[in-house]
Amino acid sequence: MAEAQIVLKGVGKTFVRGLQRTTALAGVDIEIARGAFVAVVGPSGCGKSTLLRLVSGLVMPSEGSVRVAGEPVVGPRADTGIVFQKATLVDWRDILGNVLLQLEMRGIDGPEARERARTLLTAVGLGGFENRYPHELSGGMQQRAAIARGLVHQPGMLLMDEPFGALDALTREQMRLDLEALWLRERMTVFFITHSIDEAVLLADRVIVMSQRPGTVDHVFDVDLPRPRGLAARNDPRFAALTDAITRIFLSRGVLDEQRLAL
Amino acid sequence: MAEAQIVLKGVGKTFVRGLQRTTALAGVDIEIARGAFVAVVGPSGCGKSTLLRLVSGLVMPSEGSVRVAGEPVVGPRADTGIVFQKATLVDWRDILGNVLLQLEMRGIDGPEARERARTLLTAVGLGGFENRYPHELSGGMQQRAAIARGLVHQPGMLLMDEPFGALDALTREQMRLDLEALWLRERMTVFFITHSIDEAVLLADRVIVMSQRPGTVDHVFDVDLPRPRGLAARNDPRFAALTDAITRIFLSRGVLDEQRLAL
Amino acid sequence: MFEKNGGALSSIATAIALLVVWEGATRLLGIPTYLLPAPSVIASDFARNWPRIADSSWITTLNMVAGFVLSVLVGIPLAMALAYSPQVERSIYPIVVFLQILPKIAIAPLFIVWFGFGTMPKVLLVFLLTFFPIVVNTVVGFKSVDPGVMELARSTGAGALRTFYKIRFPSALPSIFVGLKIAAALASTAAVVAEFVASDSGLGYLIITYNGQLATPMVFATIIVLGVIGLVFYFLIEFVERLVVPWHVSMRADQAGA
Amino acid sequence: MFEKNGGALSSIATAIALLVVWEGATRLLGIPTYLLPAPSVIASDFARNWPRIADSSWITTLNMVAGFVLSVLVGIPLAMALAYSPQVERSIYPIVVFLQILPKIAIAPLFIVWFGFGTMPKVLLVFLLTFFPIVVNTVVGFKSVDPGVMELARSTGAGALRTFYKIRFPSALPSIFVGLKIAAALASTAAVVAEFVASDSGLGYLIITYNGQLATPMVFATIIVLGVIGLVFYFLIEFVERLVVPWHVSMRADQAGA
Amino acid sequence: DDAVSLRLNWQILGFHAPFYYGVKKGFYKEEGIDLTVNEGRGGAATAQAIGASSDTFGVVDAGTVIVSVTRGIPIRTVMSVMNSGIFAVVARKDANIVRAADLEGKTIAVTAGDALTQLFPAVISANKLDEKKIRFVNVDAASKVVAVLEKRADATLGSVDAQSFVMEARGVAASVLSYDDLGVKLVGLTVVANEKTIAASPDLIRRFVRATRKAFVEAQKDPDGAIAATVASKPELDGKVLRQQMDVSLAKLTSAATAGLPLGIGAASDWDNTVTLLKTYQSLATDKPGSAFFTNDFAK
Ligand SMILES: Nc1ncnc2c1ncn2[C@@H]1O[C@H](COP(=O)(O)OP(=O)(O)OP(=O)(O)O)[C@@H](O)[C@H]1O
Ligand SMILES: Nc1ncnc2c1ncn2[C@@H]1O[C@H](COP(=O)(O)OP(=O)(O)OP(=O)(O)O)[C@@H](O)[C@H]1O
Ligand SMILES: [Mg+2]
Ligand SMILES: [Mg+2]
Repeated sequence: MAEAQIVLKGVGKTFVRGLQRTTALAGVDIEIARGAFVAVVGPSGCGKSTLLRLVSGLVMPSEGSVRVAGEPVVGPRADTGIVFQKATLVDWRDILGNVLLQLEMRGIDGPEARERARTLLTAVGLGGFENRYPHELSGGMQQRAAIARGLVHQPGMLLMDEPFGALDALTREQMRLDLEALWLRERMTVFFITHSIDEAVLLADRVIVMSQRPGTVDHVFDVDLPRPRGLAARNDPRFAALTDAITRIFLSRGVLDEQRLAL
Repeated sequence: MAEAQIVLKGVGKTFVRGLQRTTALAGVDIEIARGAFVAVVGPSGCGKSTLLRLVSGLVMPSEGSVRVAGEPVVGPRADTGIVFQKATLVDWRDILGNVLLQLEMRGIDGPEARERARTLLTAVGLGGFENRYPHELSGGMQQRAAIARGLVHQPGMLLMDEPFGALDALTREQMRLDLEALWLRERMTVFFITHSIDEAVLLADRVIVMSQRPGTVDHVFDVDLPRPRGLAARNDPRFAALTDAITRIFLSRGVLDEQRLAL
Repeated sequence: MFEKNGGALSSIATAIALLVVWEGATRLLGIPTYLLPAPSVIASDFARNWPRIADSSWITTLNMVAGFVLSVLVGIPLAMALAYSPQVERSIYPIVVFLQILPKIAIAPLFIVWFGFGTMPKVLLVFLLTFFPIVVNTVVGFKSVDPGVMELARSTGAGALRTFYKIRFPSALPSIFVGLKIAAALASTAAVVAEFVASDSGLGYLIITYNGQLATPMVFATIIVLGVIGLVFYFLIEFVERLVVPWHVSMRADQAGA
Repeated sequence: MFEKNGGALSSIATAIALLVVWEGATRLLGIPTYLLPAPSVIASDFARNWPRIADSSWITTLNMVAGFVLSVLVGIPLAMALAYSPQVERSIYPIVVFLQILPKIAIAPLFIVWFGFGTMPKVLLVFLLTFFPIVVNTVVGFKSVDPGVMELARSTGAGALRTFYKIRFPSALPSIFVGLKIAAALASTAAVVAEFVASDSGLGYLIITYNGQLATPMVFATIIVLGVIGLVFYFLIEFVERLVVPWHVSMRADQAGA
Repeated sequence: DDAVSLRLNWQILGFHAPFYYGVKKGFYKEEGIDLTVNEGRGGAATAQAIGASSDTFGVVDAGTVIVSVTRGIPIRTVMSVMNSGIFAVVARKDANIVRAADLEGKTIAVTAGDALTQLFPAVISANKLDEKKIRFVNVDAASKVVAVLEKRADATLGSVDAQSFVMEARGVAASVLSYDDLGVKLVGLTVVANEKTIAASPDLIRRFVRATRKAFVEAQKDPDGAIAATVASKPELDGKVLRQQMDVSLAKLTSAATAGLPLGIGAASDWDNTVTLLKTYQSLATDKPGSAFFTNDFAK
């Protein structure tokens, strides 16, 4: 059998500044098959974004090895699309320009590229805003522009870090549907970080639940809901069972305290 | 009867750059009583953040009037605490310094202030991270630092713009409980923007549902769930009814399309 | 850096006010012309001699612009090398600083000996006197790219060159323009200094000549013409800045004021 | 701006390499001493005259530091005024630019007439030659505060003063230091130029004297000493920068390189 | 004692040694004057400084005095010290310039616009030279000697007491032809005072002139002492060069018209001649006679 698309073996990551050391990840083993849709959930600060950076080749592990498509990761791969946790649009380009930047950085240009960028912007609900500058957009609009930017070059591997975090319920649901449809069509490998357990279960083939910092893989759930899941999947008892199971893991970590006057 | 704490009458806001005009809000009428907890939900880009800026006095309306505590708003008020949609921590101070900044800007200093800042940071789960710089924190950690900063001066009016957007389910739930407890104790006026309909209903006395841009007040729901709502409220049939009603408004605006291949 | 409308007017008003005070002071206090000539005296002397000044201005402007362009052409690539490679920075940077610190006016006579009398030593001097602000500001610009944007750039797998002109360069532009403006403001002085030492033409030469003749009003007139040329050049750079980086925070009107 | 370890070593290596080439070239090509003295000649002449140079260095350093401090004390408040008030900017800024553009060396003789030959005109000249980079960089620094941070500041209802020293000033520090470094690199030249015109002491005076005697090796020795003083001053400012703004992106090691 | 300052015309040259000698020997003290000697940056700057009363006395060449006065600077020569000009053509010995006619076909390094260059046409016309046969290259003041040393020029315009010594110190033999020898006669360095001082403190000036005269006379008797006094104040000076400069310049104190007169007395004819030259070649606009620019009242 061919090696999986993404393979992490005993991966650890420690940040060092002076005497201060922060271990973000320790002993992480993950295998993601080519074309799989994997979601990652875990408490804030447990190392999810760090994990994404490791897979993308933006940072190197302190321990263990990261392999993508059979090769050790030594740097970013051009066939990857990343949607970062922060939108990080560049302020000297309008929204269209920001999306095109992804293509231009790969040497892709021309009317076709422009067309695709425009279509994507319309798809994320930013039609008519192509010529606005980032500071003229709302938080959610910036995030949607960043999503368009992450998809415009039709990457074979998609890494998304809470891409729908700043979106309202309706937009979020539509984006979820659109992403599933896209994935069903293109079958790229997707590594999807989210805070919404629902979203993880609705989208992914497999949900990785991470533990507190230093982050490790706590549980892995395979989601065997039929595709396309669409809106109906929410009513499937397996959906409820899975979200419940994952929620329970979360709850088992810390007991929610209704009475404390912490703030 | 005394005037409400926050009164918006016929408020509109249009952004102008050159020939390009964006009307973010139009004809918004809102009254919020002193000590009330009001949540705002609405589609991305409908003008929620703009509304918050108007109430805070950071921007002036293009039309209509904004009054707070009986006075026309001409600028920011010192007794307001704001948690912005973006964390906007300053990069030249560590996390503790960032929280203290809120106090120092008001001329408050000394060991007591320090103590309070530390306590709050611990409360939001950042104990031990006081001396990290913003770029050393995860997205959710930055957001929590910003929440601590928004509360540290014990404001009489609290404006929060998706404060829990970058938090995982568990942390989010705990923060929600903590915020409710804080509010029940202090009874400050809270203006709370969120994308989570659940969260809005669980926290607020009243939920304002906004329409698409240009944003107006579409519906207002009074939430008569008993306090403290804690974890139990989710099981209350009134909770289900309200979230359903609000969700239906959202859905009525745009039909979710499961089949489109937009992306 | 200042508002489009009213800007020119307002500064002209200030300038006129200063002139009136100056004229009044020299008259009332009876300051002798050889110490500080009144604006009216300067103006009338200037009117008599302007063709000479006009010719010289042209020469000085050419030297100034040529040296400035050379500064840009050398300074920005040098800044690139410094910003990109810590090794280059470690070994070259102190030398660049040292070069900047050397009093060029003291070595200018050697320039003439080395390079002869033509345009070359003058342009070189303008270059040496103006390139440093460009380098320093540009280096900082290249190094201050938002780390998030840098991650985005790296994630595309783009090469150094593309990353440079699509990301680092536009991102550094506001900073580069600060350097360009400082250099532009230095350029006219630099050209004149070069002409002090190595020329028989240009405004610098005129200043020396008039100085030797104790023709103080003409010294002032020449200096003022030089100042005007410098101002035009400076605000031209600023104008280009407005065209090129309208998106930068410092350009947004609402940023002024507390 | 460069790494702690290896930095000094690496630049010393470069410097030594340059010296060897220089020595070799002058010997092989038989360049006469009065045109370009070999480093060895400069060194031996310097060894004979160093007490004199040491005394003069002290004087020049004082003028330089005094002028620089004056620049900082005037430049930063001026930049504040320019950044805060569009009116002030509109009316004053072009005049500041004009002042910068005026060739100070041309009006320096008038300074002597106005202020005498004492310390005053020298410090003033250093000030005039160095304050502009500080002003321009500081203005941009003050204007480039992250709009989000500015909103936060305004939301606290803090006064302009507090907003200034808690927000605008720290936020502008990286930019201010760029200005300070450019000014620091200009300061030694400025001090020497001032001494050319208005002094009978200091390194500038020595350079003129040795020049008149065509004592080229001593001219070089003096210039090199001046360069070293300037370098020390420059890297002192850079050292302070490291202490004061360690948090800035441009200071993070991982920012270098593509 | 009266605190008095003297601003020299340039940095210290041999000609200035007697002033330092006078201070060292207490000649000024004897006259009740507490003298500080300050170096200068060119005659024009010194004239302005005296005009602005920044210094009491100044050493300024006659040409600059005349120009300054016509520009309205209120100064006057109170001591016509050097009555022969020191302007000169300084050449490499191997260029063989011994007579005016030898200048034809040669290259001369000049600094455009200075008095030397402006007055050179007087040399041409006095000797009926063909201007077209002389090539000029423009150099700044500091590089003139280098240009000659480097053989980019055969000669340069300078003064009798300066460039030749520098050249000889670099091992290049030099020859000097003064403007005087070339038939262009100018009054040289003088001591000036502000008109106000002249009107208000004639006694001070008289005492200063007396002390200065004594200093020059004694310095000529004790040149080594004079040089020693000067070098003591500025250790980087080269005593040997200074001595050569002093010897040459002290030989220029008198002109034909002032021969035998006490030091410091000027001749109206010499000054008239200087004014005429300036009018002809430096477009000086004045109808004052030479006597308007100096006074012998104090030197008598
Ligand atoms: N550059 C850095 N320097 C030091 N510590 C860092 C750095 N980047 C991340 N960390 C630390 O690593 C840990 C994991 O961070 P990471 O951003 O991966 O968390 P996360 O799971 O994405 O959290 P969130 O859900 O809040 O975004 C945190 O404790 C953070 O403080
Ligand atoms: N400075 C500005 N200049 C121009 N347009 C602006 C500006 N700020 C906001 N807008 C526009 O106003 C509208 C409302 O923006 P706002 O940030 O209030 O939305 P929001 O409801 O907070 O959205 P989100 O949920 O995505 O944060 C948007 O269409 C946006 O493009
Ligand atoms: Mg994260
Ligand atoms: Mg918003």
